[in-house]
Amino acid sequence: MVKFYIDGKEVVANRGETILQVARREGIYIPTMCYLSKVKPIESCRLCVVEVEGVEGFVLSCQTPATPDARITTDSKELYEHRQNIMKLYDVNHPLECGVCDKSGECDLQNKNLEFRVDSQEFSARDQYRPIQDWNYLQYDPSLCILCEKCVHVCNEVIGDDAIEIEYGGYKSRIIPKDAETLDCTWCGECVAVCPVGAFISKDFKYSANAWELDRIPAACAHCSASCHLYYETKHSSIENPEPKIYRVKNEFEFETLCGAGRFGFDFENREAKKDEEAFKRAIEAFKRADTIKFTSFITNEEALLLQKMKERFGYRLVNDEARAYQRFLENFSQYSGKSLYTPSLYDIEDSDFIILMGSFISSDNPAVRYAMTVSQKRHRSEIVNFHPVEDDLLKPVVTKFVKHEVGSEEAALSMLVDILCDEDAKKRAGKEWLESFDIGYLSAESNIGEEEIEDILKRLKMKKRRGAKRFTLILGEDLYTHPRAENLAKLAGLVDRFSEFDVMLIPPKTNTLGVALICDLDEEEGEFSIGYNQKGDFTLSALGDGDLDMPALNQQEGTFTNIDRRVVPTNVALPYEGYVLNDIAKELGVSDKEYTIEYTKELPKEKGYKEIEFDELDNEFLNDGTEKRGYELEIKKVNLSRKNIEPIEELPEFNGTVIYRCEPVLQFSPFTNKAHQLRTKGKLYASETFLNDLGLKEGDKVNIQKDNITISIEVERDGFIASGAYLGRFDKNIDTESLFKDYRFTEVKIQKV
Amino acid sequence: MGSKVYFSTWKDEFIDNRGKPREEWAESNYNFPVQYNADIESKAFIGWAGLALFDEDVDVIKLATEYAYQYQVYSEACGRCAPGRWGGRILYDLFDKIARGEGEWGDVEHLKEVSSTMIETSKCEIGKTVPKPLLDVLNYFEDEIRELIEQKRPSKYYNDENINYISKVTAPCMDACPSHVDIPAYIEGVRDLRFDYSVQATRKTMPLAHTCGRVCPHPCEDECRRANLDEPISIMELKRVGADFETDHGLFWLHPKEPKPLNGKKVAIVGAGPAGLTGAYYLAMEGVASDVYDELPVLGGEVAVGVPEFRMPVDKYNVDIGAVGSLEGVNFITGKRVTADDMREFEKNYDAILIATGTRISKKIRAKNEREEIRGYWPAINFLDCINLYVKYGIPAPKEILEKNNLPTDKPYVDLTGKTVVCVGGGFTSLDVVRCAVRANADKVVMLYRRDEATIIKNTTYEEYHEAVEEGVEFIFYSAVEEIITDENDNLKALKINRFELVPDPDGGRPQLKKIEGADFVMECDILVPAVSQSADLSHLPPEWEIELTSWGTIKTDGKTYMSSRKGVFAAGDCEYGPMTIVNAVGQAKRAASVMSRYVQSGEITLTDEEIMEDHLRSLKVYDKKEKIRGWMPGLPRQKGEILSVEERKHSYLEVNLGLTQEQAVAEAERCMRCYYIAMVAV
Amino acid sequence: MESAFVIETIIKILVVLGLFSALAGFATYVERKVLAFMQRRLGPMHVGPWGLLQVLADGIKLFTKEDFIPQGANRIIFMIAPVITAASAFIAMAAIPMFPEFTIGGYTVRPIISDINVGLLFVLGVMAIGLYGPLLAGMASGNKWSLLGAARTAVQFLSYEVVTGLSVLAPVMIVGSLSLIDFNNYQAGGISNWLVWKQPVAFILFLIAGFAETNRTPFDLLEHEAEVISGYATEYSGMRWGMFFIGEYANMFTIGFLASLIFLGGFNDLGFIPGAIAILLKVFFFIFLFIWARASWPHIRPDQLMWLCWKVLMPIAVINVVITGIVMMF
Amino acid sequence: MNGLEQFKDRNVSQNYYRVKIEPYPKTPWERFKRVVRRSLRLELFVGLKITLMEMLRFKIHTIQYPKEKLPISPRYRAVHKLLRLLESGNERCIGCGLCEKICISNCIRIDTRPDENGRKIPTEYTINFGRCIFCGYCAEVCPELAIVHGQDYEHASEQRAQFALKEDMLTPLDKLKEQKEYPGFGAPTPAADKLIKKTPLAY
Repeated sequence: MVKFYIDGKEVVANRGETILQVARREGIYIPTMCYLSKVKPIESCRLCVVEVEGVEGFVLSCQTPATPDARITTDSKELYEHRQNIMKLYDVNHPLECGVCDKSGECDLQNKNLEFRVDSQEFSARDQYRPIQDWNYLQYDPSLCILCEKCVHVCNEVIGDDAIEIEYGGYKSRIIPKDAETLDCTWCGECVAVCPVGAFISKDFKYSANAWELDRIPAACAHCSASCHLYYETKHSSIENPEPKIYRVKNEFEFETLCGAGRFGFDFENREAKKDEEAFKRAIEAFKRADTIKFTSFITNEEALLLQKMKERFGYRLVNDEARAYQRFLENFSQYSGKSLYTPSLYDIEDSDFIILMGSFISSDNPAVRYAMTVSQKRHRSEIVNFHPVEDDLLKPVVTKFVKHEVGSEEAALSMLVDILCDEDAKKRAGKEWLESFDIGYLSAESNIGEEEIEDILKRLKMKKRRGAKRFTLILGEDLYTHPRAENLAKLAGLVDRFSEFDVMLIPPKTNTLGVALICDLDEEEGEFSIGYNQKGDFTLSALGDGDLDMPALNQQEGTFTNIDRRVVPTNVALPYEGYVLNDIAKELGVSDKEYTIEYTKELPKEKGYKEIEFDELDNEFLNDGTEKRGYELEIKKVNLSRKNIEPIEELPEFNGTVIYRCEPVLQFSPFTNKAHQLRTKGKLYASETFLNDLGLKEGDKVNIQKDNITISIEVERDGFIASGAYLGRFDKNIDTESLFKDYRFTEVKIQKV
Repeated sequence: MGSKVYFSTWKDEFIDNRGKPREEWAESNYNFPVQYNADIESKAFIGWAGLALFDEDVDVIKLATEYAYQYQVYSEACGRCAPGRWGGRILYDLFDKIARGEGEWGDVEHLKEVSSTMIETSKCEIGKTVPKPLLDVLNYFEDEIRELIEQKRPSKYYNDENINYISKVTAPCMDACPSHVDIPAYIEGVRDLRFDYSVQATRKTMPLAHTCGRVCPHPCEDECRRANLDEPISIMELKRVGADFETDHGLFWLHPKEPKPLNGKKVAIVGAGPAGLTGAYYLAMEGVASDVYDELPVLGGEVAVGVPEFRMPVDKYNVDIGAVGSLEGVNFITGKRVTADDMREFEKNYDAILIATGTRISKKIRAKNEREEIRGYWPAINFLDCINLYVKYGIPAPKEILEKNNLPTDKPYVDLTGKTVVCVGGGFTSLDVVRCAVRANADKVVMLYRRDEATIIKNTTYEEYHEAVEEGVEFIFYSAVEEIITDENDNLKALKINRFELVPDPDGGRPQLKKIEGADFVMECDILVPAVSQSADLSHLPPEWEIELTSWGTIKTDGKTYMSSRKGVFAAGDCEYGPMTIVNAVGQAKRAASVMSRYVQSGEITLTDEEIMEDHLRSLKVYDKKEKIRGWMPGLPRQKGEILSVEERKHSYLEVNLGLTQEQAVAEAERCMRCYYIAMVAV
Repeated sequence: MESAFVIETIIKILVVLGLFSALAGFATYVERKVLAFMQRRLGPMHVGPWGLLQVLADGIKLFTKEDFIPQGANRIIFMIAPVITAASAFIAMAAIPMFPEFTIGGYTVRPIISDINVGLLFVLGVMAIGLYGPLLAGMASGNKWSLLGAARTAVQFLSYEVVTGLSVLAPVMIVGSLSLIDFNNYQAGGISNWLVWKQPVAFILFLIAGFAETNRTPFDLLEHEAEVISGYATEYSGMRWGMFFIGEYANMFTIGFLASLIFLGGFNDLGFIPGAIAILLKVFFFIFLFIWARASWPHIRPDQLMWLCWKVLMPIAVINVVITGIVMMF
Repeated sequence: MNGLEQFKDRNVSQNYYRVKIEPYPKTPWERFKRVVRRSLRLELFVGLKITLMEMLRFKIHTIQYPKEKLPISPRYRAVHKLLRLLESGNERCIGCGLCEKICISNCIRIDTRPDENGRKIPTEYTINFGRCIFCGYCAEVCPELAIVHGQDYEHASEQRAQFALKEDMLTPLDKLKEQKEYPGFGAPTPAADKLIKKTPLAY
């Protein structure tokens, strides 16, 4: 804690906090062009210089930590003049195309020129030809670029793609794809978000609207369980068509990071929906007939509560396989960890010094976790160990140790981790049987995890601890929940959480899996007549617009999600919806007496940690210093520990032949992302180079994937981001991948070239 | 010292000899490169602190234009701050406009305005200092400028292509570093969390990034401008950060650039130590293949076998060696001792030879009864070889040596249990010896040093000396062995030791050591390790080559091209200079490789302008201890990395220095002021 | 003889009816033009050359316009009222000798429909009947503005009837006849014989009263828009309204003829000007005077109107008669 | 006067003078005096004389609209025109949306998209003339001098929608030659070149 003074005001800085950070927190204004709070100070703009008493010259406030009792002046005549001169230099040869520039109206350069009253440019430099670069979803215009480097830093420090860099050349400097002809990255579009001028823009949005025309609707991203905060920006579709349309997505880029699916996959709304009374009547009849409701986790907490209420009233079976698996995993985990929920949040991951990731293809399962890991790697040089059968090259700059294990041997891996991470108490708790079955030689041989690899992890862990590491996180993913031995895995995870320094995080696989798992009482078996909600059933309610009755998509609904941070976050209606909603059905059935679905927000089950807060009272913003004020966090309750011993480790399953994985390609999460016009693509079998070579396939070949008596005909595409294996996604609803992957995310298939 | 100049505004001096005849010119206090090369005289010198003219007939405006242009060229390494990027461009454009004869008075005003903003707000010193000589030109040569503007004609030598403008970018730290590592660049890489850039910047002039991130004596830190403000930057530690990134993520290898394709030329390199490796690396970068010979079974030379594991873990060094070996054309041949015959063969078969054999013979301490045969008399190099080969590579110590020194032979390693070890010396090697002795479980370890504590710290590093003290090494200062006392079996028994005191020289010279009479004492010991210095083993040089040697017994070169008296035979590293630091060896080998790469092509010995300038700047001195620092907040402490606890490190060979944590490294990097300077000579 | 008289009279009636209807229309054209010129305008220009056919267009319009009777109106009276105005205006002309006698094919025509010896009295009397038109129209319209207009009509017409009568009394005393031909003949000796020289006050009074009787500016209070909209004619449209209109203009001609005959020498030859043309000039001068006054003067308030009538004009008229009488006695 | 001060003086014409109002008569005697005064001065006839003289002078001021039309001030703000570039015939409008933003009656809407050369073009441009108050801000703010107020004030039509589209406002390509550079409000004055501050483009 350092006490000092800014403009006479006494302020206190925490350790390592810079002058600018303190000033921002205290609401004192220091102008900047290149400062971005989520990355390291960039120091290219030099606008944030301040005067310090007793120091000759100006001191850069963005990177200088405060010294005790320093007296700092943020504004003076000299400072103003120099800042003004800097702005003049920024204006040298900056094209005067504000008229068409997409950024006009929210452009930092415009704002600062106005602020420093630069209304004319008195010198110029010889100009040069700088063509606009066209990079898939993005465009880069070097002549507009002021080289603040925000994009480069965010790509390197937060995203982890490290896909762009500056081609140094003084006045000729520009942004170029790193080590490549053209940009090939995960298309998070964060460079567009952080660009203070119009140099980086979204090609789709280009020239279609101006900043000031768009209405901002704060919402939560509906694609994955990170439920990132974002704004849908809407405007009428065209002069002829007054219907509002989402033009783009923006985010609070200073504090938060969106992935490409969130940024470019925004128009997944159900456009066709009308109040079709006939269909509604049929739906009510179907509900009267049905004994099962099948649904996915692409619903809000309130809808989940409605489904639960229907179940309580009519005894429906609620079937949601993925949430059910997660629910059971969480329950078993709780019984051994003693906590009703996992504790770490994405912020904790960012602060972790040692992270072990297991059972998740994180770059497509949950990019937010990947970004958090990148931040921890870059900021704390954390050790990141990834256990997975599929090598993900995207994680290469992030992961410090990759442990490739055999498909299906997660139990072995987790057991070995328990062995090295936990103390003797844990082993005692695990029980004699388990301990007896723990034969490291056998496990190592079968899982292909070398003992020396485990030792190396231990060595790294010790090294980290010597260097004063404090936070350790074990992140577990969907592979484990769907694993045939999920129950045991959950218990082992519980042990790790309880008996080691490691905190365990269980990534919810889908948008609101955590919410559904907490709110709904899920069933295993389907009945005779089922109603599917965003899922095929005998009668289908669908937000995709292909069912028997239309439902609103998540950008047409208000409500809350329970996200990966265990936070209940609100989302709002971006686009109007004409048709019926679930609450209408519930009202018709006599289950609901509320007019709006959001009236249920305060009725979410308190025993699960929800709070009795009205929807309209939920915050949805970030404070000046980056504090997230969105909704509220679920309360973690104490759970009675189970006294049962953990079952012995079973013989590890063997997967021979061709094994494929179930995950989505980058930028896809579900049929909803695939519905968005920018992301729309055909489902393919994505395979690594080695996989293709092994099977003698080429990109573009058609293959038949066979399992039991199911055959899927599909095209093959090479995915350069994975170094081994192949995967199939579920985002293309025309391809029935469901039947291939009954439980586990890996499956043995036969692949034949057609 | 000093040179006659026509005009100078360098630093604080102002000499204006305009209108005076050449004989009456005043002398400057600074050592300007008046003579650019043996046969070329320079006309003018312009740099960060002003300009100096050596001739009346200099086109100052064109000089300034070129200087501004050179800033453009060098800022291509950057362009990362708004004032520098655009300001520099405008400086050049406007000066050029005036020099072309198209200028207006308004341009002069703009130049002044842009200069002042650059001086105050640029990111690095390069942007802050470039406007200084330009402003001098504007102020002192106003008449010339007015003439050009009014007469609308180009300046005198505007289109004269015979005048060359040769420039060089440097920094105080780069200047101090024998291998001229681009220190601000790799620190910037750390600061930007772009560790790949960091290690690439290091490898531009220093392939051994891991090694020199750990065991460099860092002369750069003594000339760090930050020291004028508070404490110097921890330059060495920061080098390691980038290098560690490479290994952590398995990004092998991050070379500074794509090596050129092999051009068919091949060079023999004798010795695979730092100098040999460096030579091979930069030759391969230039497309010259090389065979690297070493007598040891392992690569790395003295650093591999001499520097102990706890200071320089061998797996890290192997990464550096791997980086060299990864280049096409580099071929290692280990376990081959090169003889004079081989050398003769080499001359026939290769296009050039680089001798980098180092100094591997421990010198004697010049005590009475000092003989190699004494059981317990164990020269430092051999002592360290025995310990480290086992610790690092698992190669057991030769039984006969263990036996000679009365050590148990049943163990493959050196076990000093129950022994008293005395080391004579006071440099890095002696510290390594005593600390290794501690780890080899010696009962008592004593270091005898002729001078005082301050000198030992100056010769080594503060950290290392204190770590040794913490580990229990006993230091006896102002002492020397007078006589070695042995028993009947020629076993070492005890040492007779003299004590000295420092007597100030009445003439004001260096204080003299004077023996204190009667203060001698005898100390019992089992093993005596002389570690005072080493000399080169040059037995493999064919006598008929008549290679000139220095009085120190090393190969004589001109210190610039590193060619020995025999054409095509180059020498670099300790065998050229005498026992010195790794970074010195690297610097020499880098230069030698550069000269050789041209020599094998053209048969001529040349230096690049860059290299000539490097030498000139070194003699001019870049670092100015008295300079005041503007624009930086003082009082930010130098970051110190964690080290292993004494208990933990005393009994293991684990690396002692854990390095900076990421937060510390970044905080440290942020203290760097990026003191780049540009200097330019007109010839 | 009898039948010839009947035919002649019918022809005369038709000629008068037709001619004066047309003249009334033409007068509107002239009025619009003169007003326009005086106000630096052009007036109607679009229908026909210089807008000459505007009258026709207006006529067609009036004839073809919907005949509209308001719901609350007294239908019969409402329908009859305009007829009274028009009819009384034309009937009044029956006793006015328009021109000197002339001969067509040996047949001497006297351009008067009926030379009755109380011609002047007849004319004044019939014109007074014209009062019923607006009065009844206003009362029958079932509209308060109309009613107000009607009330004003009654007040104004009745009041100024007195002035008219008294002002004419003095000339009558001098001439000693009520026949307008006698008046004409009395002044046959040239301009110096014109009665206007003997009775200038009576002439002025007659003229003022004439403005009032014909509802012209500055006494156009009956239909004063700012106060009572269109007064009695508010609810009228089409030809019914047209009949009021024609009546008004016919009255203007009647007054013009009366004034010419009584005071300005009638249709006696005027120097080289034949009598017929002379009287026409005189009549047209009066028509022009009506228009001229409208272009120049503002109208007055109802109270000023009554004040003028009863407190100024009538006393003067009485005094004039008395003085005339006294002069004649001696 | 210099600067904006000159506009603060609203006394545009110097030819105004105060009319002297005589005191209103209060007593009957005064009233009588006034009648006499007025009568003697034959005020009624003065009026008649004025009208008569006007008629005789016959100085007609009527403009026979629509056959004759008065010249309109270039500052007149009638129906908008979208202009084209004189040489190429390309549309001047770049779709910057400033007119849309500044419009106080919120009646302008633009649809834009990039064209095949990557330039921003307005695909559709409408002004709702039912709402437009012809304030001229749009023309004032247009950086490209693309939208100006034309001289065409006779914009009657049968349907509101008929005069709101881009085609109606945009100079037709075949009429390009007739497009005047200074046709209305929002266009620069002919002397604008002298007022414009030059950018210091040395190169």
